[in-house]
Amino acid sequence: MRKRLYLLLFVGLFLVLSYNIMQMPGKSTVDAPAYNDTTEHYLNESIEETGAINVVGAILADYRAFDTLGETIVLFTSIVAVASILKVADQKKKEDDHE
Amino acid sequence: MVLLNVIIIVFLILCAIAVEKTKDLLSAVVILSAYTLMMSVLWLILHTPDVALTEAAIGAGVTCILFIAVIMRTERYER
Amino acid sequence: MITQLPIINLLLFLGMALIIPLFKKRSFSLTTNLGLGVLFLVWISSIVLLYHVITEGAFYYQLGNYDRMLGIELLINTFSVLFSLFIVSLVIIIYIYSTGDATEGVAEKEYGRYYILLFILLFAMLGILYTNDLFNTYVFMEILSITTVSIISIKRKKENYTAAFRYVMLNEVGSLSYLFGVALLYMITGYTNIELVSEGVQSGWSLYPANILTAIGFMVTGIGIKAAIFPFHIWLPDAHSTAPSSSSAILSAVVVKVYILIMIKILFRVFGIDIIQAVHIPTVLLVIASIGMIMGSIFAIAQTDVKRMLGYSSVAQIGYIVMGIGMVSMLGLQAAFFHIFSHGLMKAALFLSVGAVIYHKKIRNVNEFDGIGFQMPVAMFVFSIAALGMIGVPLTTGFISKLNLGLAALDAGQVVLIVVLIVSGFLNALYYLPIMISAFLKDNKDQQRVMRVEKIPKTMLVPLVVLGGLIIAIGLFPGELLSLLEAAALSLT
Amino acid sequence: MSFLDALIDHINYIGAMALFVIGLHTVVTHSNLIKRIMGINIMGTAVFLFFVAIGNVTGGVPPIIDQTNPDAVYINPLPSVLILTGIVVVVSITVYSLSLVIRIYETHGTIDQEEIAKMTSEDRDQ
Amino acid sequence: MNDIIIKSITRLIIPFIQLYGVYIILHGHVSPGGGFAGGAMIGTSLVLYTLVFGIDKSKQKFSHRVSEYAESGGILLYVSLGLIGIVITGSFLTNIEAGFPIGNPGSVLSGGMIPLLMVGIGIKVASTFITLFHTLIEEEVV
Repeated sequence: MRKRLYLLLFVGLFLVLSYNIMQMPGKSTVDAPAYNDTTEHYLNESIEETGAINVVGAILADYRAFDTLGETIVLFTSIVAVASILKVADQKKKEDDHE
Repeated sequence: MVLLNVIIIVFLILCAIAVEKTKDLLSAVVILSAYTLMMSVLWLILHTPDVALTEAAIGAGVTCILFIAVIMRTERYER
Repeated sequence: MITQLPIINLLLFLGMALIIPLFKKRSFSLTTNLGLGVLFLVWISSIVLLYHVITEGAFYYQLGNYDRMLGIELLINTFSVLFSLFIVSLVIIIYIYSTGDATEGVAEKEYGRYYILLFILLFAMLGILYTNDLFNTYVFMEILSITTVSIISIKRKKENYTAAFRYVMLNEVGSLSYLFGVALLYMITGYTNIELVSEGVQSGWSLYPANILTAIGFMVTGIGIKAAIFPFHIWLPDAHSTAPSSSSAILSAVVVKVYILIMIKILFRVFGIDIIQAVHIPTVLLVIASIGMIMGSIFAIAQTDVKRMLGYSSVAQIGYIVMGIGMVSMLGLQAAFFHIFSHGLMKAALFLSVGAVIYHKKIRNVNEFDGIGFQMPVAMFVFSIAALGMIGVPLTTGFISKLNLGLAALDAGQVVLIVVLIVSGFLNALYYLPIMISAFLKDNKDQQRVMRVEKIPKTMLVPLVVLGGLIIAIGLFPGELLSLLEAAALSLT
Repeated sequence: MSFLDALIDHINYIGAMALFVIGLHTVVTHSNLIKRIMGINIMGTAVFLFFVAIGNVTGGVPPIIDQTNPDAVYINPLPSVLILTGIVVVVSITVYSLSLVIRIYETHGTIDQEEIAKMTSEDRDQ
Repeated sequence: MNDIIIKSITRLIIPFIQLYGVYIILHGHVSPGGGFAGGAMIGTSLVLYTLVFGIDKSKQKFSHRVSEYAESGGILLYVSLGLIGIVITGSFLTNIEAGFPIGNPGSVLSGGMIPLLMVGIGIKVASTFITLFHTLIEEEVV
């Protein structure tokens, strides 16, 4: 019963969202609102400003390099976090072995 | 191209539902891997090779290995 | 040079987190002292920044010297600097306390990792406040969520794992919802910079209302989950009550507030007052806040574990802040800001004093607090001050924030909210007063009624006294802080 | 424009939305912890698909500048960058939750949310 | 796994996977790919090594200390490259303005600090994934 209710809820959510989506900018062309002067600038100037012909690489490591720094820190944090849960201290391991 | 796009989307939705319905977690991981690979194919069709490459390596490769490693250490079947 | 300070602050925290592993072999006090030094440096530079911003006005910091439409930009205004100063000062106090009592449940081998996570947590919080970019906020939010969860699970108890798991799942749902909102806004504006997005939203409101409506829904829900606003609060009591005491203080006093600050930023700087009023967000927020204030207190009354009780009390107090936001007036915003300050101080004092009791006496059950005021007078005295603040007794910060909220409600013409405020104050009294009464008035069979200062490390006592003093001092002289907060509220629009 | 045309135009967006809702359903209703993490992964890829669909341009080419062909129409590069960051973040969260699952299995003997809830309520009653 | 075929094929194939990973990392600014994809490839090649030859042998090759240095080293490389920008132009993470050579667009030696940052990311990602895999399949003793 509860599962049916959840299913109904999520189907309803999907229908509402789809109805909203139908009113959004449609087929992707160069006229779409997201394709604006920023994009043009990236595509036209990146070779002069960064010297990289792959614009994705240029944005990743130059224009928005701070995001990438944050993302390497996410990786670093995940290592520390996983180690803080899973690594076993020396003494405890020995005690476990004795038992 | 549009037809292929639609087919892949339908396939993705079916895969996602299959992941949800499968009781065997190992099969679910394999389906998830197929789902991710299909997603990277879709991204290739949508002209984003950078993302497709990364998703194929990280999403389909590393994530699934980690999932399998954990399922091997815990339970295989969902109750 | 002063304009470099924001990035230097961030890098100091990051660098501190990165060099802790190098000190593994040395004695641990070296690491903690170095960390304290870094915290004080950042504190001083935050004060310098605040002075600079007040005298010379806000400024932007463009990373990589790129224009705001191309790169990432930090915005240093009164809002971001004031709250970063608040975060750093509160964390310094909690940090000093934690050098005496990080031990509560954290294994000795894990100290290094605990402090790494703490400094990355600070890095993420400062980054969130400084940044002027929606996607950058998302990245920092993910760093923040992964660090907060791991300083809960680092205690390695059974219940910590399940609490952390529930927290991480809901957190991730929240983050992805927020990211979806960013995608929807990017779709119609083509920018991720907050100011450019805001311009795009204002001009796109007539063209693509569906996008903006859906984006508001996703973003407010996503951050609402992370900030534990009422219907999404289910993770909070477990998570905050199982964490080590100093972590609970940080989580409850600071981290939740950061999410609320993101919410304020998004509602007021991205969408603007006109749009959020057009889609009735203020009404929704007011209703949710009122229900949360009442229900959080009712849940808190039913608890016997004192830290769980404090967790539920946080849910109720977040309701106060959301109520201030929901009034969408300068007064309401100012009152919400003031309550962020006062709740931060009071909750930190409560969690730390309870932590001292747990450290010294190993009791967590409310019913065992009989006569404890005579064995631990300092801790229970600070607890009482903070609890009175929560109830809203005059001379404390809690009274001033309630007064401000009431005045803002009168100004907005919502008399019902004043009734809610008063009822919620009574409910707060219902669960805080019994603890104080049993601590100071009831007899304990085993112990005599002789008052003597408890034997806990000085590094734990001094922060408690400082917090208690601050609660009363700001309660007596709120004028300076209020004018600063008004400037912060003005800098948002 | 007929309904079908509009549907075809928005097919990627709708697919992303459907996947998001399916992932959310998995996270909310399932009690198996590993299944919930899979739900998070599905939600993540759904959001990324949405970003990719925004950046796509029909008939465009990947944004690797070809200086010999100045007339080429390139797709929008910014969404790709945002996703690259997002993918790694989701993987980190996945790994952390998986390590939590290992510990939960060791301490509770099960990875089923409902059984864990039953156990903790029994603990509290005692 | 003691199958001789798997072992010899793995020995044969791993250098090529790693070479391809390095290629992807170094060509991040001229072709699709970059630090994430290449780093993940190198990481997966090490995971393959672990799966075939066992965790003990894998740890000998890629010990805990090496991975620790690699993890911090990746971020430190990134931050120190950014600090050059602060010193020279007064802005964090500046590329061409900070005096990095722009090179000849389209060749490997171009893009100023972009390849260097990609190398940092690649080291970080590869070491992260192999460390996480090791930690997940076996509890490590500190």
